[in-house]
Amino acid sequence: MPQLTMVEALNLALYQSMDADDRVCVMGQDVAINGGVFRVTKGLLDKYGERRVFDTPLAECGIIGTAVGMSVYGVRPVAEIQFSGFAMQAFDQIEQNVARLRNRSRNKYPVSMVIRTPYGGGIRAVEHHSESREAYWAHTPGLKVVIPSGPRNARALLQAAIDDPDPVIFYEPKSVYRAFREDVPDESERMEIGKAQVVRPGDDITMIAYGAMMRPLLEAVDDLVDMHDVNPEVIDLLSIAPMDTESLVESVRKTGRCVIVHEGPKTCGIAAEIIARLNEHAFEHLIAPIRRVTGFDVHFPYFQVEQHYLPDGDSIIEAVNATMAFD
Amino acid sequence: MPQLTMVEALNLALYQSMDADDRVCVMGQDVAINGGVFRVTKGLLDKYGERRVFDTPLAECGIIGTAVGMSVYGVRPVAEIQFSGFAMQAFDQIEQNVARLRNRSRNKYPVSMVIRTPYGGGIRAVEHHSESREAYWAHTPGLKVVIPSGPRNARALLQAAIDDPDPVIFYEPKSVYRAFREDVPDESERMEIGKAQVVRPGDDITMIAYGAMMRPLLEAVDDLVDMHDVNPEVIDLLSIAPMDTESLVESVRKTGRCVIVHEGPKTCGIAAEIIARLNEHAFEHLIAPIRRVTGFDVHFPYFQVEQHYLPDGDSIIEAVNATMAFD
Amino acid sequence: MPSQTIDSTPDATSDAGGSRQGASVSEINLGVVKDLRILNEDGQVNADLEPNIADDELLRLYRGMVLTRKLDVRMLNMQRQGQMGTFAPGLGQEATQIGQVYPLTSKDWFSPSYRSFGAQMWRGWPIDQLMLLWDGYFEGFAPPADVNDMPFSIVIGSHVPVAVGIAMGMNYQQDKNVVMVNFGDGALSEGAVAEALNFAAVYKAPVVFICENNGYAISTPIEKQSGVDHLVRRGPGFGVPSVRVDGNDILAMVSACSVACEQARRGEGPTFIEAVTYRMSVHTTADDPKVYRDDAEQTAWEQKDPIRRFELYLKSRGVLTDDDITRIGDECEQEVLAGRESFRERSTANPHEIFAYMFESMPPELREQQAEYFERLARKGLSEPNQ
Amino acid sequence: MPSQTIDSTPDATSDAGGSRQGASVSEINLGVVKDLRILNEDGQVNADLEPNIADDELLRLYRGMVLTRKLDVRMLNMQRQGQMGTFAPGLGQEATQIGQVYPLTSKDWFSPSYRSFGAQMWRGWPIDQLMLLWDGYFEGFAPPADVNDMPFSIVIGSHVPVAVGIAMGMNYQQDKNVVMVNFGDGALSEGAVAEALNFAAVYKAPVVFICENNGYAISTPIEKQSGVDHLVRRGPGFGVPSVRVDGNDILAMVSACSVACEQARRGEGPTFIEAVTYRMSVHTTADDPKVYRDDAEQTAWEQKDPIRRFELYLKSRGVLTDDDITRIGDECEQEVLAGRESFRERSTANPHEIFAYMFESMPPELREQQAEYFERLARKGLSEPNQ
Ligand SMILES: Cc1ncc(C[n+]2csc(CCOP(=O)(O)OP(=O)(O)O)c2C)c(N)n1
Ligand SMILES: Cc1ncc(C[n+]2csc(CCOP(=O)(O)OP(=O)(O)O)c2C)c(N)n1
Ligand SMILES: [Mg+2]
Ligand SMILES: [Mg+2]
Repeated sequence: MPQLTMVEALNLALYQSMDADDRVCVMGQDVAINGGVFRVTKGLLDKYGERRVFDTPLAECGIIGTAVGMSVYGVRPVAEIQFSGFAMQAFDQIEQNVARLRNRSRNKYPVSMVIRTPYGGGIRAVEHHSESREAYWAHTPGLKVVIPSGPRNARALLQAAIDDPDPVIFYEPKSVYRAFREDVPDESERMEIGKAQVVRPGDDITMIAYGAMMRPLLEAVDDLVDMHDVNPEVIDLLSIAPMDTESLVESVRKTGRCVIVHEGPKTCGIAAEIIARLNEHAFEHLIAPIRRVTGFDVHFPYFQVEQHYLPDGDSIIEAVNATMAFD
Repeated sequence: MPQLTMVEALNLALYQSMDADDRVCVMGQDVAINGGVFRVTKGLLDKYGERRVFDTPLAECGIIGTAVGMSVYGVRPVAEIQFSGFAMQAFDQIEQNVARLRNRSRNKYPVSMVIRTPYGGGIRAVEHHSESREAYWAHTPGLKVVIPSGPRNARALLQAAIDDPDPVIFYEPKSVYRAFREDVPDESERMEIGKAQVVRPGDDITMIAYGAMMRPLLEAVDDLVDMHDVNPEVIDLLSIAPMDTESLVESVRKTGRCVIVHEGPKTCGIAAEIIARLNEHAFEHLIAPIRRVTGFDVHFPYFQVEQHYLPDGDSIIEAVNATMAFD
Repeated sequence: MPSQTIDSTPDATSDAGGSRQGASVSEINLGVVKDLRILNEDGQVNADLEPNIADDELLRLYRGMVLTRKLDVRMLNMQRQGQMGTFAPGLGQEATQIGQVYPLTSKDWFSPSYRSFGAQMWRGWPIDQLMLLWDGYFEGFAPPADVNDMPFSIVIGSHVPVAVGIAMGMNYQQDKNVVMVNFGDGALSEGAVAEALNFAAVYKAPVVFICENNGYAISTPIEKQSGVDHLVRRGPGFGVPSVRVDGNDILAMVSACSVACEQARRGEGPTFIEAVTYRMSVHTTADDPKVYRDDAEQTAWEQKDPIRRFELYLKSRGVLTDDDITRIGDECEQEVLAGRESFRERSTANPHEIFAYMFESMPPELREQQAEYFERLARKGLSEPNQ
Repeated sequence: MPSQTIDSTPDATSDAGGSRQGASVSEINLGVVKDLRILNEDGQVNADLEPNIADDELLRLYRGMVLTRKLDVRMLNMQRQGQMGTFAPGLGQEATQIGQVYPLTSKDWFSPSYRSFGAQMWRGWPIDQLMLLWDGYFEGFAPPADVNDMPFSIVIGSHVPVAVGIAMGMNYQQDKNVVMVNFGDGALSEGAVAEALNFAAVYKAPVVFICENNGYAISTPIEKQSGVDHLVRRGPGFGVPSVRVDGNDILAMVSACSVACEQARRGEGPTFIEAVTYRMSVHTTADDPKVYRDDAEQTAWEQKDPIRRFELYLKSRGVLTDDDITRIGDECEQEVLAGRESFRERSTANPHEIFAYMFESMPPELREQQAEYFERLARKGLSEPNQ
């Protein structure tokens, strides 16, 4: 099996889905001749031509709106927003058309499209290039929101998203793009959207994260096991919406303790929703308050200090120890 | 004291703030000669003229963007978005400029402006006219979010919002606009933004809501007291961001039980954040899982069935009884 | 139209070259756009421009306009009697409405804004359904199975990029169909519409933009809406061939829209049409125009009434008699009343439906919420329909 | 310029009247826009157009352009050596940059996009600060106390409505100042920019829009960006007087921008200027142009170099000698190096600052988060600065 980076794995997913289905097209700023600013769409233009791989004008609302229209006409666009912060320019289209058209046309016009966009910090990017606002989309009825954490699940989830009959916001953790390689089988894979993955079973505490935050979390796990003799259960959420509440509840009913990690702002973030659901479905089993290790309610800082802003192994260990200490 | 509706109270607030400060101007679609589609800005054009009260083109991003620029130049715009659902058209400006400019200019250009907009259901409005997505703004660092529940606090909070040195998203519960009258003192009043109000003290359970949901909640309270012999403590949040965590925690530490009501979608809504904070600060005092009575994760329905979608006295009583029954 | 093309942007090279050699102040010619009227206000036709339309087709157009007005008056009336939700009348815009959809085939697509029930009826939306729509029932939004239309858009301008996308889909599938999309003078101020015009020009999308300039966006007159005297100037700014049309002249509307559709089918891309008309009635039933405009203006426009004007023409052409006018009026009235009957029969709300059609299959978290909601309904004695 | 005005939209009444009487196909003239060049590529001046600028002012302009290039080269160099963050060079756009800010007074405002450090220096931003900015330090964004500039915008187009709002504020306060805002050819596709043009036209806001058409938006050439041959056509579509200028000709830039500023001060409202230039370097240091354009194109544009062209003119005018060129070059180089020195001294990041300036006073929930964050820093041995 070839060892691929996440960028290579996503690129492979696009090749395989475009090969399998002529309706799949790739559109966005600089996705064609340039192959995307992160090279995720590299080579697609040469192989599939301008009809199926095309650059768009610099207008996010136009990109998403026209992608919706194409999907109405039976095309399956994979539209790229160059950085997730610029999805704000298309917020109206996403909320009013992408998320609603199936419903408001009473099922006549489902919107089967994918919005791919790199999110998050950690690559010393300029201002406005490091946001993680997945909670906006999770709070928006009618959308699916998926965030892979590694090359293999990135490939499998992107292919599943492209097949999905409903719109999928696909957040790509850009700090993971080239961070490591992983075995990715040659043949197409699909992962079910809506399912979380227990990546490490354990009894003491449930640790939940997704996307880029899986790496500091797993770092922390090693330390917790080796030096703090904690045996955590680790869950990779993968699908933010719909959320695999069942798996989370099952785990916390077992461990009674939980720490949730994400990069986006704390208030009304994904962790708040997870806490609310655990409170509803695992209340009697909770031994300690659930802790959030998240971005703060401030603007993502300029890059010289971003590493301090981002949740890291140390802050996660701190939270786990505090949670373990509680009784 | 004159008995005013919320529309009249808001109108009074605008008169008083415009009288007090020449920098205050009112802008938006149909706010001038038409006095606003709900008549909140009625008469202002006649009194203050076209310089200070003007209609804008039909472009929300333009309205909010230019309002930011005016505030940079020392004007204090009160910009109206005709219905809160259309703030999505200005999401980029709100997130990228309104919320950030003070910070990204390193305090040189604070954005002192108010975005007034009617939100919520209950008036048999057409599609896209009944959203409550206050959680989007609560999740956005750099914004204040205020939602009055009656004529008197509406007047006092709007004047406070206009005085505020930072941007305030001011959500007006349109179903309350003309629902009832209340004594509103002639002289200007200010309420501190960031403070919740205990509108009814009690010991058994903490009931939290804001805006339009205060009415079904208070209906429910009467029944609960009379027929179910529950003695609830009722908190009107008033300020969604910043949130008066302290008052909420204090109350729940006393009651040990809590029900939260809002109209917006459930997932990643305001109730989820409140639950997360209570879990962090009142965990040991919680006797029962905190219940959410909220809008569902679906699009706001067409008006023939909206009354079923909206939280009502019955559903709130149901939740309170279930919470009281738990142990 | 005299020359069967709509174009405004003169060939680039002509001036571009000039300005690039040596030091100079050369000029770039922005071109001209046509301003088309075929029937004047007294129903007199300009013979050079008169389109060649068969008599029965002319009568079909006439009937469509009359039906539109009958429904308009009836729905306003129903609303005033509390039998209808907030409603946006189209009084005075019948020629604009019917003229824009006339050239469309059943393979073509139509994406209207909310003030379009006339065009929607022409496209095949049943009257009872349009009533359901305005009275707040889900069913109202469902496009009839065989009709390639989008549900009308209430969010100003947001449907326009989507319409361009449908046209891009036609190019993608190499179909020779057309998308017709309409919006108001106010909508033209929305950034989404600007982006849509640019995309259409860049991809030569087979889309026709109809800007129904009815003078107002609620209370805001066109002068406060835009810095141009004629909205038609907007199109050439994006490289979209454009034409200004008297929107109260059905013949002008039909010929301009036909030319635009032919150009689109020939692969020549989009057209922008400013249809100049007037909103003779309220913005919606929640609006009071007296607050922002005087009756004199309205009365002046009554002279330009599109139906009256067309009647004069048809009579002078000997296609229509006063008896026909009465008969057609009655037929249309009956059709509207029949629609109202079936609307009344069909108008039973189903509160259990609010979770329907969110996704192809309902995720667990929604099922859970639905169960809770159904319990709430059950407590109100509303039992679940057997589905 | 020959006539000291920029206008493109001919008076409305002329044609509007025509089209409104009787049945007719009249034409609406979209007008013409000027395409201005004063210095040709060999530095020869068109005497009729030559602006009257004193020699020392000409030298000041020249120095500004040279300083811009020196900083450009140095920062690229620093970035390649890992001493600077991702950076967007402006190589080849020096005349566009300096020409647009030349007419501004200290009371006027400037709202640049990110590729504007040349204009920013001219406006009074210290070199070390611009380096801090690009190297990811907070301080970089703070406009100097006495400089009426907005921090540059990285979100394409989002600053343009804000700039128009500042100009509306000037009207509100009855000040006779001007706002200069720049953006790229790609930015012109953003709906926010379209809405801004419309607002400026409607409110006659004293704002000058500079569209720096450097041929590309990252890899996307202008042909794929827009359906018009010349972006200048966009302005008249919104009723904004417009002119196309050779952006590599400093004299043309200065005169066009001066006229636009005068018009704005006279209360005549906005101007849209397409400055035609070329991005001689990478989009940013993360970009590789070889992927999407060939060197030939780049080499061709070297002939149009704005600095070389201006030097030829100044020499022929006897204002500049070869020695001057060397001396000024050295002076600018020294200035840049001095800036780098102080940048190096100042470049210490303060992680405690990330909670600063969120609100005028920090709400309790943020205080709580800050305390938690400071503890985290403390665990890393980063103690709180005494503030
Ligand atoms: C994005 C958005 N903003 C505001 C509104 C509220 N609104 C409804 S109709 C209307 C005026 C529309 O005017 P125009 O585009 O000229 O169409 P007309 O009503 O005249 O047919 C406004 C502002 C809306 N529906 N959508
Ligand atoms: C709203 C938004 N979308 C996308 C981007 C990513 N991006 C940065 S620069 C750029 C191209 C800009 O081209 P242009 O406007 O011509 O300016 P230039 O870089 O050529 O000076 C893009 C797409 C962005 N910064 N903001
Ligand atoms: Mg209108
Ligand atoms: Mg460019």
